[in-house]
Amino acid sequence: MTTKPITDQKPVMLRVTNKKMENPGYATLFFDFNLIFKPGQFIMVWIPGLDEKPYTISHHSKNKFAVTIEAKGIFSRKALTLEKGDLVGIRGPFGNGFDIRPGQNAAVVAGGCGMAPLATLVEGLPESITFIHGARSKDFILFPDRFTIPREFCTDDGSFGHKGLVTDLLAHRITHGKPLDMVYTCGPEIMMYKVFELCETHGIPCQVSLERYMRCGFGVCGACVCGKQVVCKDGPVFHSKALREMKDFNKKALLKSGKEVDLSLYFSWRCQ
Amino acid sequence: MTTKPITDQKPVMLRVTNKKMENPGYATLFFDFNLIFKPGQFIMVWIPGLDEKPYTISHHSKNKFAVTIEAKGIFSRKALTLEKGDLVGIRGPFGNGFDIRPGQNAAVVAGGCGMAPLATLVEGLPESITFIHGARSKDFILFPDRFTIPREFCTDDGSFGHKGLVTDLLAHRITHGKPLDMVYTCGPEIMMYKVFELCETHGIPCQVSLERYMRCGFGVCGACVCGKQVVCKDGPVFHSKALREMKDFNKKALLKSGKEVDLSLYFSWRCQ
Amino acid sequence: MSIQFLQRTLKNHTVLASGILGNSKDILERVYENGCGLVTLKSIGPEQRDGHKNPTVIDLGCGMINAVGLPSPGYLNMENEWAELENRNFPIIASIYGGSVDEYRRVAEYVSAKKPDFIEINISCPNSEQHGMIFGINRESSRDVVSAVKSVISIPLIVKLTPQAPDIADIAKTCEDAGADAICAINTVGPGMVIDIESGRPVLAFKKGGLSGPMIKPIAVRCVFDIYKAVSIPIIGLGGIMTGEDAIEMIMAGASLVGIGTAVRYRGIDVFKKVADEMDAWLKSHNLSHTDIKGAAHKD
Amino acid sequence: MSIQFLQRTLKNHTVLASGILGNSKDILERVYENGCGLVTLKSIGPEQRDGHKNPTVIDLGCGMINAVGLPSPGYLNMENEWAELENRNFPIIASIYGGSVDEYRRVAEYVSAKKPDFIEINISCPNSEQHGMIFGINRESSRDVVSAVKSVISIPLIVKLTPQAPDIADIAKTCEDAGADAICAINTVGPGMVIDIESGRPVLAFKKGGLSGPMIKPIAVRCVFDIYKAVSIPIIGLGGIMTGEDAIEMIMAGASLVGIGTAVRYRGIDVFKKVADEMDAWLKSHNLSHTDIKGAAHKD
Ligand SMILES: Cc1cc2nc3c(=O)[nH]c(=O)nc-3n(C[C@H](O)[C@H](O)[C@H](O)COP(=O)(O)OP(=O)(O)OC[C@H]3O[C@@H](n4cnc5c(N)ncnc54)[C@H](O)[C@@H]3O)c2cc1C
Ligand SMILES: Cc1cc2nc3c(=O)[nH]c(=O)nc-3n(C[C@H](O)[C@H](O)[C@H](O)COP(=O)(O)OP(=O)(O)OC[C@H]3O[C@@H](n4cnc5c(N)ncnc54)[C@H](O)[C@@H]3O)c2cc1C
Ligand SMILES: Cc1cc2nc3c(=O)[nH]c(=O)nc-3n(C[C@H](O)[C@H](O)[C@H](O)COP(=O)(O)O)c2cc1C
Ligand SMILES: Cc1cc2nc3c(=O)[nH]c(=O)nc-3n(C[C@H](O)[C@H](O)[C@H](O)COP(=O)(O)O)c2cc1C
Ligand code: FES
Ligand code: FES
Repeated sequence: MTTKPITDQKPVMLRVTNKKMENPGYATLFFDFNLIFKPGQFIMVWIPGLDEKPYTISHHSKNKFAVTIEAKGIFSRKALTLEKGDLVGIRGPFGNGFDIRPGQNAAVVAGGCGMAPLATLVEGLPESITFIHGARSKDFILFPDRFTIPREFCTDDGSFGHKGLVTDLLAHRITHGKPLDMVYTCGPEIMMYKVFELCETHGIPCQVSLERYMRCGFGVCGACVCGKQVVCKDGPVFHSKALREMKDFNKKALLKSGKEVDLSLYFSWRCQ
Repeated sequence: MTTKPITDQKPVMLRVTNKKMENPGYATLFFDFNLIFKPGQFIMVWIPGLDEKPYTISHHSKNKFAVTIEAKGIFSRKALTLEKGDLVGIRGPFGNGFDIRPGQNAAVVAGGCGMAPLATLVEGLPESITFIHGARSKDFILFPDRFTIPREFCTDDGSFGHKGLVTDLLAHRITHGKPLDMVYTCGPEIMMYKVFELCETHGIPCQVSLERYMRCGFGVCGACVCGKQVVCKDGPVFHSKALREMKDFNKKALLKSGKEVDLSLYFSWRCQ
Repeated sequence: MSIQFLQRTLKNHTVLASGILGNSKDILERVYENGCGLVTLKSIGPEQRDGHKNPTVIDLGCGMINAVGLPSPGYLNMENEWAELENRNFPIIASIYGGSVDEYRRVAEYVSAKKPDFIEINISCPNSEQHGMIFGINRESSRDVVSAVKSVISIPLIVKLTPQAPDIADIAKTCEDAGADAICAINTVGPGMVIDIESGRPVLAFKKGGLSGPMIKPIAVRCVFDIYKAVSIPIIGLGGIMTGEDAIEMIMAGASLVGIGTAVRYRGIDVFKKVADEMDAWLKSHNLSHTDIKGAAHKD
Repeated sequence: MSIQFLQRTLKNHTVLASGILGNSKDILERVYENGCGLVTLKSIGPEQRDGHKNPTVIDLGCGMINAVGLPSPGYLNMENEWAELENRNFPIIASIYGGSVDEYRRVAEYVSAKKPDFIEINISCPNSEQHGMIFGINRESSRDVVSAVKSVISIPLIVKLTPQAPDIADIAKTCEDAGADAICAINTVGPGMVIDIESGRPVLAFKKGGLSGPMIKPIAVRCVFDIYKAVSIPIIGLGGIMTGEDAIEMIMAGASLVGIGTAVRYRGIDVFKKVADEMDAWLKSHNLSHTDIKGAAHKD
């Protein structure tokens, strides 16, 4: 069953080969499969009989990959109950992934579960980068012991590292040390927007990974459009240039019905 | 238009680039196209609005190929009126083609228009082969000046070469000179059967190119079956081994309706 | 391992689709020797008929389009073949068609007396002006044909349906109620048309033709799924089956046997053995039996 | 070079099919900038509707299967979009659907007042239990919807048909007689079903879905061919068009414009420009004009 290539066509069924509870709200599901992928790309994960949702790859090696899922709504909560041996369908990978530049002075800014797509990116970047990671509290710091590259932490409640926002740390770094030549970020959209603003102010190119409701994953159905961009296909990673023209960034999103709403409404709707 | 590859899928349209009347009843139509093919294979030739029939390739070079057609019924008579610039659709090539052995002591036995598939075969065989060609009369000797390999001729009326049958010449050759190691033949089925019988008697392996009514050309519709063989796909060239078991060889054929009839009836029906 | 189908024993679940190679005993025997469990003859009609001019069958890459036009020697012109088939060592389905209820009845009665193992009525062929399809898209005419045929034959009756019926499950149920012993689904899809733009002409001489092969598999699977919910007689599922996995999919939709036609083109005449072996291998590796998977896609 | 369609000037013959990307002004504008002559909005329904759960759209290699399930903000919840679209510099078709004749009328009246260039009624969508397709397979219901909508709108009316109609040409003629200004053919084919054999479940959450893309082109071409013989109003032909040659084939069958949907997946968002350029190049190399080839496959 695991010998078929995984493609962007119909899902290929894989069994969960391992599961790690990262904390009470996050779990990582491992699969034994040689997936060809680039950091920042995503796959569609199908739980037969339930639904299918996009997830980024959080671990990747020659014969293994993993997704790390935060329990939020019906689907992700169900995903956290999957056990070794359970079947899920995978199609992909989709999207463009990060545009990895060889620069020594990049910064990676992760917020909460936004660590997931950045993890495999960080593993390919040089030691000299700046690595900032924020979460609501200590327990929600994802992959605390995973990287050799040192991380600066911050939490909303101060339970670990700096008490405050990732943007505090990023702003500090910008004004101290060598000029940054690229900032990669993933996390809540409001956070990414703040990072983008900061980068714009200081003329630093930046790449953010957006999230919208998705159906096809390959640029046909239009569910995920954000301004003139098709997030699943042109993104999910966007450069500063596209972000500048993207009038819906941190402002609007389409509900499942196609109705355009404020981003806050979008996230509250997704509860259901 | 001529840049698309010709395949066994839907016809690719080519313009006749040249036409040569071989005699009042035979014409050769040339096409400028690099067709990948093996002697003995055939193509389906479609005259839009009329019909589509199988023809063998009678000339082949890197950028040119030709079919040689004998005026018989509605289709082939129409084909003889085609002119330079006219469009026909080609799909193929189909079938297996001759199994060319390096042997120095082969014989090639052509009857009438059965010369067509043998011509490109002969061009690939060594000078030392025996080459026998019969026709009803001198005018119907196809490609009289084409080959460097010498030919022994015979005609039904004695107007050229030996008066009599190709099998007379073959029988003579078998009993004079080095033992033949392969006989390739194409012509009327009764002639090929006689050649086969002669070969069997003398233990010489033989390859004959059969003809049956065809539709698909690729072994699906069953129009062309002959015993257990599917002529378009397993043939049209058959070895002695298959011929021995082929109880319909020189006996039965299926009409267009699928009705099985004696071979003589089959050929008279095809008049219509 | 052999299986049961309408009281007959078959060596496996594969069936040769009608109109594919099935023109003579010799070739049917070869198909059987190449692993096919049950072979179907090319549909037999009320009179001798040449079918359409060529092109009649064109490959489109993900399937074929054909308008062969129901060529047939005519049921009265096949004595040789029936004589040969009498001494067969393999089971056959005789497929028949007609232009009226009466023709169906006449052909069926005659053919049934020749003792094929099953008779299949093709009420679904889209490739001829006068014959076939019209019966299969309409509840009343389907019922009339099935009852008429059923009343004159002594062997099990299979009815072959068209996906062009607005509600194929309803037609299947109607046929079951009228006495059908099994359903065969589906015949070709469409019809479709392919135009050659250089000449500006439809490629098929008949202009329109039915689609078959991989591209119709989703439609075939859906039809079998719908029919399975509606009837309790067995279904021969066909349309686009190429591999053992395709066959498993069809069985999960509800098929008891799987028909194979166009795949002969893509995988050769031994496709039957290949598909049967692949099915066995899949079932074995999943530790499942045919009974376990039949209709499995209907669970929630 | 520009062309005329129902008294409007379009820059070329390509049309964005409904349900493809057409979710907001911004993206429609991008499609237009990528060479599309006329863009269609995703079908708008009577109320807010989420559509089905995922998977809703699956690629099958030679096309796609989808059961998005007619998601729609609902016609009353699109004020922002209408406001934005008011200042557009490109022509649009507003596609609508309903669950009853009255709903079609209500939605059409409201939408027509927003002044899209054309209104298209989708009487052919197979992906929802209550909506759509039933109207398009039946002569009476097609007529009722078309007359009702026609009586309340002031812009040209396009009717989008389903190939599942037993006689699509007859439905088209009925629509023409009821006042349709153009026909759009075809919507997706089937429905079909794809079962995942490992889990034994249909892959689409809605189980069944419509087929689109290259594998349906022969059916689309045949439908347009049949409709062209039956009506004198223009036809937007779509279904599987990938290249300029496909577009030429559709026009030879009788289409005035060609719709493109699934090909966005295979050739990118600039497929419109590619197809338009390829058509021009083909016509030029053959020394032919659009008028020369329209309906050319109907000559004998
Ligand atoms: C390209 C892409 C990659 C993704 N990668 C991952 C990943 O690696 N790991 C992961 O856990 N999720 C990822 N997601 C999100 C994931 O697809 C689901 O949306 C998420 O798991 C919630 O799904 P659900 O059905 O359980 O909850 P829903 O019913 O969709 O939402 C449940 C609750 O979560 C809130 N919520 C949902 N999404 C967010 C958000 N982004 N920010 C803040 N609140 C939110 C909602 O407001 C609601 O309170 C990705 C999404 C995209 C588009
Ligand atoms: C694999 C294959 C390769 C072929 N290659 C060639 C080729 O290179 N050149 C060529 O001219 N034809 C070739 N043919 C035959 C060709 O396909 C047509 O059958 C032939 O041109 C007659 O077609 P028609 O429609 O004009 O005549 P029909 O209407 O089919 O027949 C007209 C008349 O010719 C007679 N006739 C037809 N075929 C034969 C025959 N083989 N022997 C004796 N009498 C016959 C019929 O009895 C009838 O009198 C080939 C056939 C096959 C199956
Ligand atoms: C060339 C050809 C001829 C066919 N002739 C018949 C026929 O005579 N009777 C019939 O019931 N079905 C006929 N069919 C339909 C097939 O039996 C089968 O239902 C259809 O092709 C779908 O199966 P497939 O996709 O495996 O080919 C024909 C199909 C093809 C391709
Ligand atoms: C994902 C998807 C969504 C669709 N949604 C709609 C829709 O809302 N309304 C409609 O009329 N057609 C809809 N269609 C049908 C297309 O408009 C088009 O008729 C069909 O896909 C055939 O064209 P194609 O092969 O070029 O895609 C949809 C098709 C797809 C693939
Ligand atoms: S998810 Fe369909 S276009 Fe992005
Ligand atoms: S021509 Fe169809 S099987 Fe030979």
